[in-house]
Amino acid sequence: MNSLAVPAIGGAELHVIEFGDIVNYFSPYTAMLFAFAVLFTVIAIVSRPERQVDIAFGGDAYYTKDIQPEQLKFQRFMAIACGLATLGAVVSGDVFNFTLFTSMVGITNIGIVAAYKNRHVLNAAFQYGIVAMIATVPLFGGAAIILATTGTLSMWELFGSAIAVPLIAKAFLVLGVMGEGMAPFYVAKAEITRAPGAPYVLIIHVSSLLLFLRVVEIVLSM
Amino acid sequence: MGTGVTGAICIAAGASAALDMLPLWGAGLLIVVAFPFFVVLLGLWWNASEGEGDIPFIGY
Amino acid sequence: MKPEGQGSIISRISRALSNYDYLAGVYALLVIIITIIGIVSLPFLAYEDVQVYPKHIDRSSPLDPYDRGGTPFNTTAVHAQYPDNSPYLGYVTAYLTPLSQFMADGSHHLGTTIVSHPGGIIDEILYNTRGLDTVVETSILFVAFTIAAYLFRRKD
Amino acid sequence: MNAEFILGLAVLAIGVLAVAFPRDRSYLTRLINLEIPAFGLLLIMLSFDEMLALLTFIAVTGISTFVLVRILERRGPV
Amino acid sequence: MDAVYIAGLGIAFLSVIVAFYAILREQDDLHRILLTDLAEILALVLIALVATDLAEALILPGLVVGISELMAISEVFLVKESLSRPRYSPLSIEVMDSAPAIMSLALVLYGIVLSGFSGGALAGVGAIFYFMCRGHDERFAVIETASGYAWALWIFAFFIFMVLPEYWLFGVMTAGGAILLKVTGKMSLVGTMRGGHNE
Amino acid sequence: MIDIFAAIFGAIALIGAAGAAIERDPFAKLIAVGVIAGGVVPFIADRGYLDVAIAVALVVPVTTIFILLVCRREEA
Amino acid sequence: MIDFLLFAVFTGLLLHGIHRKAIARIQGRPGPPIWQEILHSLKFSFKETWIPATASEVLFVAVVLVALGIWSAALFILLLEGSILMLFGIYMLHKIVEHGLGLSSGSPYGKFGAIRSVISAASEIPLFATIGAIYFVTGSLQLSDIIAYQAANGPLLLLMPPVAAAMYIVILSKMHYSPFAIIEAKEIVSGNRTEHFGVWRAALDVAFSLKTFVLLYAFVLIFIGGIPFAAVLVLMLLLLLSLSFVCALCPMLSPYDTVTMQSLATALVAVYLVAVVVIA
Repeated sequence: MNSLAVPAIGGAELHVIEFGDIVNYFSPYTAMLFAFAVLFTVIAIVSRPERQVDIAFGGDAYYTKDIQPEQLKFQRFMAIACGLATLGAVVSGDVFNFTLFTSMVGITNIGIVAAYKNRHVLNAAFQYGIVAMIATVPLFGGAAIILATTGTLSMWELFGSAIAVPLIAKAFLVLGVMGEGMAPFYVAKAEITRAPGAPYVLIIHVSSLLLFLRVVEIVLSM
Repeated sequence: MGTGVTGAICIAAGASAALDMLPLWGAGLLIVVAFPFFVVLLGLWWNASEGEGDIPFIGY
Repeated sequence: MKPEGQGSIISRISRALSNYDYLAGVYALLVIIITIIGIVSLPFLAYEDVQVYPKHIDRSSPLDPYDRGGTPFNTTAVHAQYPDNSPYLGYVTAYLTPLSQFMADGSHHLGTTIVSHPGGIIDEILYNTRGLDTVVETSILFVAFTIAAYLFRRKD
Repeated sequence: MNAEFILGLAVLAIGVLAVAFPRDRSYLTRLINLEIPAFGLLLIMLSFDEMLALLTFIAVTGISTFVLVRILERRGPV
Repeated sequence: MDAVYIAGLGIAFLSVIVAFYAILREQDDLHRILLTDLAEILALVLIALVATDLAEALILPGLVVGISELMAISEVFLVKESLSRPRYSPLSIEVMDSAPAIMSLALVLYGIVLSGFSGGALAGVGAIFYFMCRGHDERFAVIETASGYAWALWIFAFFIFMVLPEYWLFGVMTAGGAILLKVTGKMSLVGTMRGGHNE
Repeated sequence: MIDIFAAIFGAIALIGAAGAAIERDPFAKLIAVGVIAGGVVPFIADRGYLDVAIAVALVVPVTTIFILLVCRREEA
Repeated sequence: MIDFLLFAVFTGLLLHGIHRKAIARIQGRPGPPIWQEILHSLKFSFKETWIPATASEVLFVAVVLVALGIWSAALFILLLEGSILMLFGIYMLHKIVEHGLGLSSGSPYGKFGAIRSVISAASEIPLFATIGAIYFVTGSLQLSDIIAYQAANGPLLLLMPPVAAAMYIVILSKMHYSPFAIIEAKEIVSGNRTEHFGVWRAALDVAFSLKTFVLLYAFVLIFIGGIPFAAVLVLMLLLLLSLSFVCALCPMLSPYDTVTMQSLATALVAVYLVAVVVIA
């Protein structure tokens, strides 16, 4: 049976889940990322959102922002979907499947922030969504170039030393994940962070960081 | 109660790793899970009486 | 806050980066730079001839553009990545529903698609060996639709 | 390299230029110009016999045009 | 094959540069949405160039991702700009009264014959067209429920492949039927969303 | 396809594309898009994909009608 | 193992104390005694403790536990000479802790801290340039392999100083009072830790002392290599003192300027890498 190339930088594989040609696997590294994603998804499910305190100007008065139950339900649903997509992405052993999960993370992220009515936040969400959409070009493009130049999408094959993946494909893949998860371009994310609903806002950051960590492993291994 | 249990787990994991009864990574994993609870529960065990939750600090 | 175009080069870059209206522009610039590198490296790229799921079209078959060989209700030869993982590989590709059988008998030019037709390898890939892709894909559609419907129906 | 492929690349290139730099920069012009690269992609898919993808692409183009039209009629011209 | 791929990739890269340069220069939000649609097409070109059966299977998810994001982002745009209803009364041109029924019927029937995702999308176009021209009562909840069940059925069919491969025929038929229903349902909901608010 | 026909239909598609790109009037643009479709459909049919040709023939007019909805706005 | 963990906690707290003392002396103040931070942590753990009324309770507590967990895990990775990729994964997950601390309480100051921590996420970028460079040169990311490589070829600090400098900036951005420490600047009270008091604060002090210990220890192991443990401790102390000098002498940068500085650092490392590749 085929398996992970031996000097894998994420460590030896621990467990394999087969879905036909798409083979998901756990290595110590991805298991760590997986555990982290599970942890924060559970937190998003069980915890109530915080109530942000705002100071009323000109006095000692303050008020708290509460989230409406309907919005809460929607955001929780999106947070769970985002958590599941992250789980799928970190253990995926197939490049295209990884990119699909990545774009699912992108779209759930838009969903979480789009629920706010604050115009400022919505504006940031929109710009963020535009970047997430154009990021599909480098994302899918990277996967497609990998497939065309190597003939395979399975990470087990690609991580082996026999196959050389072109640099441009790797760069595209990283760029795509950066766009979907916003990894270093945190400008829009900083605006998003202002919105209430800490557990849900937090899962946006969790997912993008984990995706970035995973893509770094993939790109270094290939 | 919880303090004792988690503390015991930490010490037992450390000791069994030292005696080769448990692989090092296994002991590490146990400690990673138990140690945070131990620290927090230890503090909660010996801290002063609990008060009601108050609103956050909103400025001087 | 200093007006635009003043201050040290670092604080000017910082100001440009801190405005999220420029976000798409900054990202587009990055993509352009990487793509130019891609064009430069174009001569070093080569198409790999050994592909998984290559395309072979049997022009003499009555199912012409869609036939990829194999016997209906039996296996076909498919170059999958891990054939061991799909013991029934090919069963999905090679079937004909009654409707598509009828159409194939009657005409040379009424082809196929996923289900009602003999399909060829695509449904094999979509439903069997790469089924997880399809699950993710429809989940994405589901999520997107939830977002659109929620925003649309929300009472302001 | 067959005729469909070359034609597809040509139409795609014309279309991309037309969408990126339309002659008058109105929403409607861009929206209609978007049809041109779509036909280019259609021809490229055709040259590789990617029929199922082609069929779905045509349908999805119809739907995405509708989604864009929906915005346009609320946003107004220009 | 090599020459074809390199030539195609070259043109695709050049197109990417042109399209992204336009995005770089563009300040208006709605123009940006239109340009992202162009970007989706270029992503599909890159996949299509692989030219295997697998590439064909990969284009379908790529398409779905594109239309999904477009749908979500357009709704965000409308909310952001507070554009909740059309600015002018619906158009009345002659074909809008005569064409819908027959064309929608043709599209939906053809979609059912094809079944599967392509069939769903095709039937969806027909349904959108019909709802758009004829107006609609609010059937949001009903269609949504139906397509929800179809989704569940579809996932169930998928697991037949995973767990009980010997019943593949049953699985294929269920999957094809359910996805047809689901996609048609979802897409026709887009059609009903054209009107004002759901009251 | 016979080469001469391929050349003719190819030219039709190209003329349509160029026309749609250059033309300013939305209605003229839509007609040019229709011309592209006229050039492309023979290629589809030639390869034996009659089912696809049917779908294209059905969807392209629908798309055009969608766009017409906004065109009228410009006129008014 | 648990003994080493406790040793690391107290050493880390001691290092924090030394850091404060050194800064104070450089700035001409007497400063607190060096065991001040240990006493601090103990004091906090005896204090009255509750969860703010507006907080998201589960998240509020869970983040503290996560902070402790990830840094103990990081320590064990160093101890077992595991993969530095995992170590740096943990470093990035620390970002989530920072966001969570600030956001979970509902306090406006915490929120500002969290927003700034989101902005300063660019501090991760030099790190990945570093990892890429190390992988490129040594061919492995296992700490044991890197140490073996250094035993054969001399310390990486001398082989590729720009990479070490990038890592130094990364550590600097996580120190208290550093020019990059925008998330707990004084104008936003204590930043994201404003509402974590009492036992929570004590636990966070423990976690952050582990963090300081791990980062300094990792720097010594990665760039200098396998030397006796006592020498490692001495080098860590020297490294800390150099960091204290920087922290004492540099003013705090404005939030977005830190991002630009860190991005520039990454670009320099990338240019250096390309140059190395071209020459090699």
